[in-house]
Amino acid sequence: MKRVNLVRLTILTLICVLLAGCWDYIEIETLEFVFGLGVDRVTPEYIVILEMVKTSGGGQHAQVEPKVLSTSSGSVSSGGAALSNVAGLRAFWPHAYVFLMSEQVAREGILDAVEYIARSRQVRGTVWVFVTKDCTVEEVFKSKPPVANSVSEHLNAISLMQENISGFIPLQVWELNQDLTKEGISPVLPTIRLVHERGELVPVVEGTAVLKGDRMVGWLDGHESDILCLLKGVFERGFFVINTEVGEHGRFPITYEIVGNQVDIKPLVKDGRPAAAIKLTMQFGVEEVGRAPINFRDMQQTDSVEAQLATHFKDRIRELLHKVQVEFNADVLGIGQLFRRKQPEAWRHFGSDWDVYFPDLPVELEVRCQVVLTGLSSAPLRVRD
Amino acid sequence: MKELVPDHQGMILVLMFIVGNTLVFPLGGLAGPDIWLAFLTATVLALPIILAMARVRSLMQGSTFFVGFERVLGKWPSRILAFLYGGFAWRLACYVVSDVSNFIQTVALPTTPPVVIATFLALLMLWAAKEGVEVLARFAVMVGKVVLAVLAIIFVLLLSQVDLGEFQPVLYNGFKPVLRGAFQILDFPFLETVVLFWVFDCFGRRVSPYKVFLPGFLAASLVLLIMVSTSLAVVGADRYALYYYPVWTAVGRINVSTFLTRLEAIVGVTFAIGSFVKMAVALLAASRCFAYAFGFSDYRFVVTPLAMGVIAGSRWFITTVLEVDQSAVETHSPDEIMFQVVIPLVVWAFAELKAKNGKANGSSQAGGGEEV
Amino acid sequence: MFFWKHTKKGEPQPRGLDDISPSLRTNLHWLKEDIFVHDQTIAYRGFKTSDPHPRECVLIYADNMVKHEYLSQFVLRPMMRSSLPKHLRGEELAHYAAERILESDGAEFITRYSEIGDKLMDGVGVILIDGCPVAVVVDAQGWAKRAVTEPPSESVVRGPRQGFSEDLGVNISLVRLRLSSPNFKTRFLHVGTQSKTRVAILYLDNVTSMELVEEVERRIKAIDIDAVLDSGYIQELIQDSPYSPFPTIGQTERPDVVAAKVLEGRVAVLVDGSPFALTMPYLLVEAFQANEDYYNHWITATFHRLVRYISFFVTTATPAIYIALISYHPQLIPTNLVISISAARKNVPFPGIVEVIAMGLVFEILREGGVRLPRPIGQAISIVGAIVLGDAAVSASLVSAPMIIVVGLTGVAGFVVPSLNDLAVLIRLSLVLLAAALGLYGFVFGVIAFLLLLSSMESFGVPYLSTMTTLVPQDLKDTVVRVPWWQMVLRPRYLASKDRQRLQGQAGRTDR
Amino acid sequence: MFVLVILVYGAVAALELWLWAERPWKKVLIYLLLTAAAAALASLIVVYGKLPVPEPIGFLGKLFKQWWQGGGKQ
Repeated sequence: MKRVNLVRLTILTLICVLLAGCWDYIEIETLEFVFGLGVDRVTPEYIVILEMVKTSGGGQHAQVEPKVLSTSSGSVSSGGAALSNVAGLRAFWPHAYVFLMSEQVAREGILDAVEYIARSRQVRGTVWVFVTKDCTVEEVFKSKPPVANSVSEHLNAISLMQENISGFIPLQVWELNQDLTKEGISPVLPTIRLVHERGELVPVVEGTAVLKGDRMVGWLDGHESDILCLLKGVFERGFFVINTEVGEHGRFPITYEIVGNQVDIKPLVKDGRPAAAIKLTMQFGVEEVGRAPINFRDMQQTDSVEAQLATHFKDRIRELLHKVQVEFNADVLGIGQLFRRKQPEAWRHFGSDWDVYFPDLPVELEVRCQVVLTGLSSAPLRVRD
Repeated sequence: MKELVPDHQGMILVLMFIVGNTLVFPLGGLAGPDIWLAFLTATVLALPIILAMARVRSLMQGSTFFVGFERVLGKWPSRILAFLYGGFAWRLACYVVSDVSNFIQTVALPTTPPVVIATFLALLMLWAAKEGVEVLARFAVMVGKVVLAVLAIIFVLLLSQVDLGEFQPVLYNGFKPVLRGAFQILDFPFLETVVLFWVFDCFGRRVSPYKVFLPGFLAASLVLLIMVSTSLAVVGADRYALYYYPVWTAVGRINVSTFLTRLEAIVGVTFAIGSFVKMAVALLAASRCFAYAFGFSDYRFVVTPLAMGVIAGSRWFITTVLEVDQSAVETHSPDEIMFQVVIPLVVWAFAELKAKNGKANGSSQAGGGEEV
Repeated sequence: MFFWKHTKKGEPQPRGLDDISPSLRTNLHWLKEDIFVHDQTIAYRGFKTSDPHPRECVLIYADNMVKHEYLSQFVLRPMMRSSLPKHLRGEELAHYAAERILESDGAEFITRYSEIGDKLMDGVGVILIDGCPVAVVVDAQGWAKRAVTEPPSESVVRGPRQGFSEDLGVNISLVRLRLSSPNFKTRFLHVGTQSKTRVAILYLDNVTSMELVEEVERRIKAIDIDAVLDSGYIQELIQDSPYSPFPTIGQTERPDVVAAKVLEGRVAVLVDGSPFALTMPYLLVEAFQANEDYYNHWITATFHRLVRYISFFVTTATPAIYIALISYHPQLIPTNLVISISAARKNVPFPGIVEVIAMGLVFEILREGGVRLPRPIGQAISIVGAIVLGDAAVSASLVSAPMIIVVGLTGVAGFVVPSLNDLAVLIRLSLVLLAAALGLYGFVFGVIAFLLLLSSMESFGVPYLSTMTTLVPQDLKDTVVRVPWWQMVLRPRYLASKDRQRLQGQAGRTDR
Repeated sequence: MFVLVILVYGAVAALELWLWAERPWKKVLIYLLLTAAAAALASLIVVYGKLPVPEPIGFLGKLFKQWWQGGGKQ
């Protein structure tokens, strides 16, 4: 028996030696790592833009230099292959950070552009997806982020920081996949703008593109996106500067920071029609009061601030709801999805006509705000007269 | 030669056999969000057959498998049955090998011919089958600990991505899809356990078959339920059945502070190792059955030709990943029902009858069971 | 036993084939002309007992194997000063001499030439008395011995510093010192047709299973070889799975380790002339256990064990995983790392697999070069190898810097589990080749193969992976973890010891 | 390719038979038969690519499927 084992091991090793170096063997240095991928146009021909990195040096002196290449082609993947030819190295997708689409692509329907990313073995599901606003993908990739080596890394860093900088909701391909597939929810994509910063164009992520089906129907700006974040229960630590009335001293701009928010959306059936109840509880920290003579040890003042905050957010939520319900008719909060989950019987009834019901879906709104932190001091700086 | 497997090792062997190559497939995809119900249903439905198998083995206690089997069914019926099950087990080995080779081709090595991978696997399982069930059980325990640990880690890491809402609404389309999903799961992998029936040579005690089959099966069912539900809750109920390998896809999303990412390979590796246990067991069963059908008690000499046949067979039954999906998820072929449900129950009935007769005759002709 | 017979073909033999003749002259003739022909180290010291009835005697011994003062003081002097009574005949002479005259502490009687041959090489004096067909053997061993020193291959920080030397008697005494129980038994065997090496089997009568002892004895007895110069011979001749590179018999230079193994119900084999004791059965877990584990705090010991397991994995798997990742799955490497590896490899002319094998070979050459050299030169070699070669190779773009890290890590981790270090090289190489063929999946196939090999192995009837393939808590107590001593109530189950109780209850532990 | 497959199978069989300690003719016969079957299958697959899989009790399957799907649609 044992001799047979040895023979078998030898055969195994022999076969592997004979087969070594075949088929899928690649050398890592012959790969061109694609960091970012973008589609500027889908019809009549795809315009595919890749941001690749050129590595050089080696050892302690490794250097990374972004290169942006673009081509027009019949599809995203063939564009990528064509660009391998231009680059002289094999385009290697799995390290891509971001996927960008221009507004035009988004308006015409993102499916054509996204399909490859969703299917591909190569591109990972964790790629961030963006829509560019007022600029093309190529311009974004060619802009100069101040710190990061490449635009893609810059965008990746921003997306990871989302909960600290607010103003957008980052989205990865797999989430987009799900949102596109599910009933009763409209996907939203973060948008990229270019801003001037000391003579250089710098990409920033701010605002949201609202999709219905796979077509874009409108924009939300940064502030609206903040509110959307709150409603979607995405945790973020946004700063809000709100003119607050302090007793009889008049109104002062006070800066609040959200330190916690819980949202509870309940689908309801009222008088045979769908409705929704949104209950939002937020905790705030007071960051900066400026000249406002406010003392948070004074319960009355605190209560008044909390009430004003609640009203403020209620108004802004109403505005947002109006925009998405009436202007876009896009269920960005996934209320339909919630209906399907919590009230399957009702959904069986309304589901097919959700588009009809959604624009004038009555929403009960309850907002509770609490001030829980005021920095290290309860009262403002006092200046001696 | 008697090959005796300790109970706990046998249990792990059963567990690994069921979990091993099932892990990555969209099991019970037809049930949609009610997958957990489908799993529970399938477990309940499979239990009688598992119990029947254990019962038959328990009745045969004291003799090696084929001797006991012959005593129950008679010489020629048991040989014919062994031949048929040999074919069934061999086909199962082919299926598992092509599952693995197609998986590897799809996720990692697109241009490597799957037959090369099949050859590697065939060589390894040939060796494993020749070593026998004792060694395989030890191997299964070694590997099982690793596989279960990996699954536990993956489970914990996936928890943050789980959306429990994916399981709602419960029974939106009624109980029919649940039943369909349950039948999928029964067919693959639960009732494939019948192959294991032919593998154990003998057991230590009369209760051993129960101690091996029952906890092994229940643990496997639990592990699969957890893994499958988790991956469904991560990738989404609507998309779950559309992926070839939902667990793989789900694990690709793990991202713990940008450090613990890109863990899919772990799933792939676990899958390959786990599947190996299954294919080796299937080959072992096939060899034992064929050797017995030809009238030999030592099975080792038929292992090599059968393993070489598996290399070819893996390209015969299933050639591309599309068919893997079909076979794993959709087909309810009648021969599977025959082999997995009907025959085991019939054998059980015969065994019970024989046991009763044996008891009745036992007083008059002591130990005359051999002749009857 | 009968080796002299072969050399003595055709010689006329006046008496029984092998029996010592009463005639001193005949005896000397056969000894000088046949058994020890041309052997000039054998000394024949003829003398006579004193009057009134002087008898011719000869003291035979092997030069330098005996203590000469001892022989002259306690053997020759009393013999020459005393007289043998006249009425004594034949065997009585020898008995009288042993009982009344000789002052040495051991005296044996032998009646065969071949025994003289065997005994003399053990360093004894043999006295032949004229007219007596029995030879008296007196103990006078006195060859050069090495002192009991700390074993170089297994040094410890905490623990006894005694190591075995080359002398069997001393070695057994070192073990016996630690197990002063009458149950501690020693069986002696002689192995080797030429070398006649003494081999001792050590076990505890009331613990070790007798089948095991019998099996060991049977296997050693079955050995038919000309000489045994080290326990390594025995090890290779009696071990299970001889084609597998994994050891199935343990070896140690430390008496405390032998004592511990014997206490667990194992059998130890000591071989004369070798400072390495063999212990059997030997399981894979033992490679990861060190004697210090049992002397240190159990938590630290457990941690060190964990480190050993990890190191073994690192040393065998790292290059294979590295090759698999850079050549097949760059998508699995974190982005920053993949960029820097790619940059580092930009100007390297060789593919990764060549790099790994070449650097692995260089490392092995440096190691092999250093092992047998005197320590200062060995250090110089490692410095040249590590710093000069490594650094220069990277600067010259012959190899990439990550590769140096991989090879260095592999090498260092290998030293953590010394007993498996040699075979780790083999495992590493085969895994690297497989990884180069099929990436991570090739690596996995290799791992499966090695696990199968391990699963199929046995050592003296005990499965090689015993404690690793069990789910019984009792058997897991001394595997990856080392539970505190007060918890190790029972001896390992797989050894089927007679008496499994090792600790009486929880005695000895003051529990609050 | 066809020839190569046959050769490889033959070579493996020869090697294995050479390793056997004893060769009872019955075992050798069955061994060779099974190897021949495997080689035939392999070479057929090599030659034809996609080989139909026989379904001895396929009609039962069709029956079952009809029944099952009929049930499912209601």
